[in-house]
Amino acid sequence: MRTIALGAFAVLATFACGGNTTGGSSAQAAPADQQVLRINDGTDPNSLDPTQQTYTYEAAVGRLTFQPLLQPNAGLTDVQPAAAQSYDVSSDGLTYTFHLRSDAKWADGKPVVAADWVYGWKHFLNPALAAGYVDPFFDQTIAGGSGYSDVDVKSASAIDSYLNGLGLSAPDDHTFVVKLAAPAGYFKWVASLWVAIPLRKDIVEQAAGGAFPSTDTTKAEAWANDPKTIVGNGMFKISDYTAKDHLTLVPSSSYWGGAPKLQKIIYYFISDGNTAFAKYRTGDLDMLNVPIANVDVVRQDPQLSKQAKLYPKLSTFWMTYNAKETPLDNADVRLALSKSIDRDKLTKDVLKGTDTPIQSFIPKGMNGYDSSLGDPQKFDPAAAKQLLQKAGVTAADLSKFKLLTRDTTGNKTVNQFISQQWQDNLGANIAVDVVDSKTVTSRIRKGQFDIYGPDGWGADYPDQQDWFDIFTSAACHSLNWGCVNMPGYDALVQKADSTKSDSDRNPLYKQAQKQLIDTANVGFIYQQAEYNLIRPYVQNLTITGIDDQYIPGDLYYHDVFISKH
Amino acid sequence: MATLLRIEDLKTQFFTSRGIVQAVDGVSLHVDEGETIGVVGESGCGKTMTALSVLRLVPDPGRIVGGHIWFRDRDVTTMDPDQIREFRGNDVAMIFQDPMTSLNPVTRVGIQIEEAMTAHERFSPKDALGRVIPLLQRVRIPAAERRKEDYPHQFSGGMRQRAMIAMGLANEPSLLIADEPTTALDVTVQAQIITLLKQLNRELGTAIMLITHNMALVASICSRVVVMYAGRVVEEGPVHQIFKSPQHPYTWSLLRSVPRVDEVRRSRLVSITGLPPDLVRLPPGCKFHPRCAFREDRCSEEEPPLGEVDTNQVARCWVLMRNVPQEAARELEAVTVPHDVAEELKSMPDLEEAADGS
Amino acid sequence: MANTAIGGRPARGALPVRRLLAPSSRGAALALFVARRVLWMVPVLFFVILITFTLMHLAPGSPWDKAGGRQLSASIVENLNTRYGLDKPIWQQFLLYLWNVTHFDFGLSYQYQGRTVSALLVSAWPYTATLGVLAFCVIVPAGIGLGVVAALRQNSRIDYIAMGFSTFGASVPNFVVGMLFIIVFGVMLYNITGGNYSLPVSGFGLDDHLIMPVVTLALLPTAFIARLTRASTLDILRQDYVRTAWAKGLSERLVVLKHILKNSLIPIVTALGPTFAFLVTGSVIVETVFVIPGIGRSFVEAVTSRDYPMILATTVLFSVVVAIANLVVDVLYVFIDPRVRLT
Amino acid sequence: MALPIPSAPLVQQQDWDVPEQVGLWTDVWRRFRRNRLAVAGAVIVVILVLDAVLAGLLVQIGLIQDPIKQHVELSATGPSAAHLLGTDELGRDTLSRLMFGARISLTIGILVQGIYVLIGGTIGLVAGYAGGRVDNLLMRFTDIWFAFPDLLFVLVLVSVFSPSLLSIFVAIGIVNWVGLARLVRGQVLSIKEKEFVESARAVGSSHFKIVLRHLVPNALGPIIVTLTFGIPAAIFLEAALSYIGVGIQPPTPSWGVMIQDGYQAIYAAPSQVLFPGIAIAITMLSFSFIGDGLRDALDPRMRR
Repeated sequence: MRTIALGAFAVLATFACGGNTTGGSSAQAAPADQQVLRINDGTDPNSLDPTQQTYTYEAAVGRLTFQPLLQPNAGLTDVQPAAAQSYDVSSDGLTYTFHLRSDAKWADGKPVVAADWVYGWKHFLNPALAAGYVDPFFDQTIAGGSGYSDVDVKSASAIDSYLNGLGLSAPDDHTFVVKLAAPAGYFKWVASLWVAIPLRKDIVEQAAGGAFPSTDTTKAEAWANDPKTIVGNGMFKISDYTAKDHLTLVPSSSYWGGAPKLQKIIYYFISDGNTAFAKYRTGDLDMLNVPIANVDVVRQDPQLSKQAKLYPKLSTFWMTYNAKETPLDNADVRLALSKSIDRDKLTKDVLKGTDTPIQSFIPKGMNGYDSSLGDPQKFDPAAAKQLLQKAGVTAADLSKFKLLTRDTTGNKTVNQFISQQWQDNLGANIAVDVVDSKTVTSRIRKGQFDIYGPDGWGADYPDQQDWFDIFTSAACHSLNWGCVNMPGYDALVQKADSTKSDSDRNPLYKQAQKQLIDTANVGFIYQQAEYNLIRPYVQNLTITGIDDQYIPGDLYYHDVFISKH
Repeated sequence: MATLLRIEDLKTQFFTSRGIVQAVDGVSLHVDEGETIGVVGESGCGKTMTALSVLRLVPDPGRIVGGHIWFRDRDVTTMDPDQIREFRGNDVAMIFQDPMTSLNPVTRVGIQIEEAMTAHERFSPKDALGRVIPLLQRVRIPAAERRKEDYPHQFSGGMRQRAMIAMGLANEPSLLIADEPTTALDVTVQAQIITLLKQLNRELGTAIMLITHNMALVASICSRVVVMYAGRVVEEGPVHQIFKSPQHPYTWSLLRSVPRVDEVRRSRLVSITGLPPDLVRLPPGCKFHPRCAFREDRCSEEEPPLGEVDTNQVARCWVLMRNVPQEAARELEAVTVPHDVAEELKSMPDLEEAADGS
Repeated sequence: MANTAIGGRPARGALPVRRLLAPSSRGAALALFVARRVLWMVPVLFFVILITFTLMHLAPGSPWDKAGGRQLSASIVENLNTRYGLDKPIWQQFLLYLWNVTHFDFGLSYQYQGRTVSALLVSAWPYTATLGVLAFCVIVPAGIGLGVVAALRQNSRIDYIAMGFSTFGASVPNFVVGMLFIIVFGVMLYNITGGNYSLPVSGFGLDDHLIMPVVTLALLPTAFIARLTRASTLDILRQDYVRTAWAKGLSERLVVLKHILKNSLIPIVTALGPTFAFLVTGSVIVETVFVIPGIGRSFVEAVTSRDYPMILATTVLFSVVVAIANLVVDVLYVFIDPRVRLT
Repeated sequence: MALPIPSAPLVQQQDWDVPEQVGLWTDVWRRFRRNRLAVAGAVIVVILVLDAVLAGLLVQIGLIQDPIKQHVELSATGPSAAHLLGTDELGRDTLSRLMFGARISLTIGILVQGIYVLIGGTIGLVAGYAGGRVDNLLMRFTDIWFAFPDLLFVLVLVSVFSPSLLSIFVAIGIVNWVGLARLVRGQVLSIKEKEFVESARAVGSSHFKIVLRHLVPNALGPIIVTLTFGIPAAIFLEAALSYIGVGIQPPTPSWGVMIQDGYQAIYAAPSQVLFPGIAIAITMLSFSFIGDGLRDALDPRMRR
């Protein structure tokens, strides 16, 4: 089954590691009927309504049909205008005013007005719909948003009063104003998430068969069940969709930035890695994410090796220790475990060189990365044994623990290697415990595990704030599965989040990162990278560290084109 | 009368993991047009296998390895599959011992008879359909038009045997081979079947080769008898001649082992000691010598040929019963089958319409 | 009914009575039997739903736990539970479900928000059904044909080939067989033909897209039916009535079809019933490897993602299909073997 | 001339003289022994069982390598001098994993058939033989189990008990007996009408004896085929359950799990998928030879 970035965690649109572009614009374009890009998206999106999409393979569809206000620039250093021509922030950092493009149109030609944005965001923030990405990005930032979880979803009036209390307004057709509860330097990135999009009230209600109370979620989502009523403000629109088979996108003629060069994008939903690999090799796919087991096959193939490239991602993987299970509450024990994993061997042999070892938290290529901090967790079996002796813990004490593993082949392979490492280097027999995925989630939420992994993170937006809030005590049993006691860490992160200027915030985040590494809250093991095959005739593809694992460059398809071949 | 069937030195063997079973070891016999002959011998003497060889129905792992089977002027052993298919059921038909299992349990009786005819182009499907009921009536099955729709399990044993006979006669074959037709039936039904066969022979002129181990049956229906032992013919001749003066000790013992119900004589039935020989490891010389009370040294060395012992009577024996002194024979006294009894059986009145269908 | 007594004189005393009751009485008995069996489906379905419902709620993990990364906050989970009625007591949910099912409302899928389970299944089933029926049309002739030939030519080369094929068919799982087909008839064929042709490795289409999936789907059942037919035919070959059939001079085709096969059908038909049911409700493996947009995957996906309405709908669907398949088998028994009475 | 009548007993028995009578089981064993294929099958099964039992010993004396020792630098390679049958994705020796895999796969593959016969066989026999209401009730019960959600059941089972071989046994055995039950019932329904059964009933032999002596031998052919096909099916079911963490835990090998893991590297090292397949094929073949040999040996008609 498809593994989402091996660590089976959500890799979300995040930060730059320096975009790079394939081919050049100088190549001659192939005729119009060949301007088709065929990609394997892996799994069907759960819904075609971007506000309900939570995984990147879903967002790969959402981003092309609906365009948020802003989007990350190619270098991922800052945001750039998208649906909004420009935006300005009030001096107290509480009011964001987005100036919408006058020539922005919906796919059916109607102009996009500010009221559509208000309606779209309110649809997204409707508690009855329970969209996955509201919390914490929107309800904790937008004024009047914090009551999101206390709203009685059975009463329409309660929902309406909550939605009307939000700091969203449209002074005129081309200005969309968002008021925040507190200053948040990172809100520009929140506004670039694919979930923050405008919606057409008339289309939603027409699909629902007339106005409907905001508690009736089935009617609220009726428009999303039929590709024909998916009318977005994006570059593309959906021409046809067969569940579990394929989805075809064609250019939206009324897009403000001019119709894209590609005449058709076909997303296939092939969940079997071997089948997708065969489809690429029989010329039916234009790009492919190579499964680990086939990396050597590609490297040894004369043609394929030329088409393959390694794209580092901004995601870090680690082993999570449950502090409730003594002696895992002892930092020395956690350090010993982290120091007895040979990361070079793991990445070179087991992961076939597609990932890079890391001992620190923020991934390389993102603001805040600092490899020098990583020394305490460096691979050093002798030191690891000494740490155990110092902590008065024997290998037998550790042997009662189990390594909780999600049931994917990738996880099982990595964990069996790590379990063997602990056996070889510490003499501890920590058995691999493979468990059905849903059961794993329910166990880690209740803290019923010893060691769990490989766990990992890719930021929702390229700001350190989103990385460090994972390990706060508030997040215990929700993302912070280990609940390691970190004195002073919460205060440090809280202070860093609320200061505006980077020069003040970075040292604070660095101190927090050092604390994480030194006390081995988790055992960092590797930074992920994707080994992708891309046909030589795919020109102008801009690939960044935040793209979806299967679809490199899915942020900037406007200028991509197929050259003569 | 012209000879209908001539079997010349037939050899049929079974190639089993235990070795080669010589089931039929050089058998020669003939059947004339309209004649009724009996082929007798204990079970395992090769009589059934001889019959099956005539229709080339020898089951795996058996095969005909030598000799010829002449039917009028054609040699069955060299027929190709289509000729054999045309030959079976048309020129020569065969009915089997156990009526319980010889009919297809899942097809109606009428259809099983009809298909015997349509298999050979002699009757068009419409004619075939029309002949089914008369055939059933001819074999004395009451309410034929209703019974032909029944399935075999709705027929009694006797009724099924009659249906088999009707099936055999469907194409008016020149020869009907009946392999132990009455063994599985009780005595009263046996008599009906035998009478039926006698009538069919008389009315249709169908030659009958009756294969049985029941000497009384042979006496009552056959004109000539062939006695087989260990896969070969040991004696052959007209029935009354054989019954009056059997020359081969085996034939003699067989006749002595037939109990007579009507005659009260205190005498010991002669049962032949031992069992038929293992056809894989046959004894040297005369195959019967280990069980023969009158053997001489020669018998165990050399196998006697089938020599003329009387007009139209041959036997395969060095000693022959006429050379055995009376007292020796009497010592193994047994009830003889008086000639009159044989006649009496032969002239059994035709049973009128069988009252019920049992 | 064939006309009676053409020319032949009717047996004395027996009236040429048409058998009034027989055919229609059997027809009536049959209709009654089928009706009763359909009624019996109600209790069967009730227990199937009861068992599935209980197990579903006992299984660890909730539908809202995400496979990885950021989990839904407690408030959102609470909202979802209310939205889908999971906040009501279990027994009430069960009764509500029974009520809805009797009105053919199978509820909303948790996985694919806003889409009803029945719409999802109805739109996807034709793909699975096409594959299943085509595979079945391969299995019956190939399986029975191979089995009969292997039995008739026992211990010959053809018998050993059939035995070898059926063992291969069973000992290699179909995802490996499917992928080997893809490698050979997809990738290798593509390279050999210099990129002009290869069997399509994925997707559904009423064309050469069907070849590999149907063959992969049919491989194991064909192997099983072949061996079953061979064993059953071997038993029948030894029966006396087969020798009688040969003795009548029937052609080999007639002997095999009417006398041998008709008697060896019972075990074959018995196995074909459930086989058809499994085929028509889809194979998760074949549909994953060949990317067929059918319902095969829904069975497993529903359980792994704890999509309760989909779990119940797929289980009920299969239960109905297999109950009907077995009913057809029981009816066929009577037509195949007259001695078997309708219970 | 008068022949001396040998009043003494006849010539003493020569070996070529008369075949001796033998009891049923000795005859069955004798005919089974003569069936070359069946004997070959039995020998293979003994070898497999021995391998499964002695695998641990073989590692100690160094004849085969340690099945869980990883050589990650040699991940997913084909047969080589160091590793006769190649290595899996973590570089572990396939030959030794194949031999250790026999322990799980043979136990599951074969013993599960026992459960099928016990549950499925009995229900099928009783339903077929009794007929009427009993048959109807038993068959409706079977219909329920046809649609039994085994995956769900297994998840619940494992959440209560820890994952182990036993949970696999129960999971597989408790559901998949339905096919056999229907098959046996179908056979019994058509055979019980046969004449010899009626005659046995007429003689008044007990139902149990009738079922055992008449119905079972005649229904044996298809049952044996179903059981031999049940072996690989059970092996793969175990692998599917182990994949979702419900069966055996890594690094314990089983043939089905080896094929499943090998599937991921099917392009890199197809041999890793085929070797376990061959092992399963050999097991299945030997059991079908034994099955066929048993059926021929038991067949009343074949007995002389």
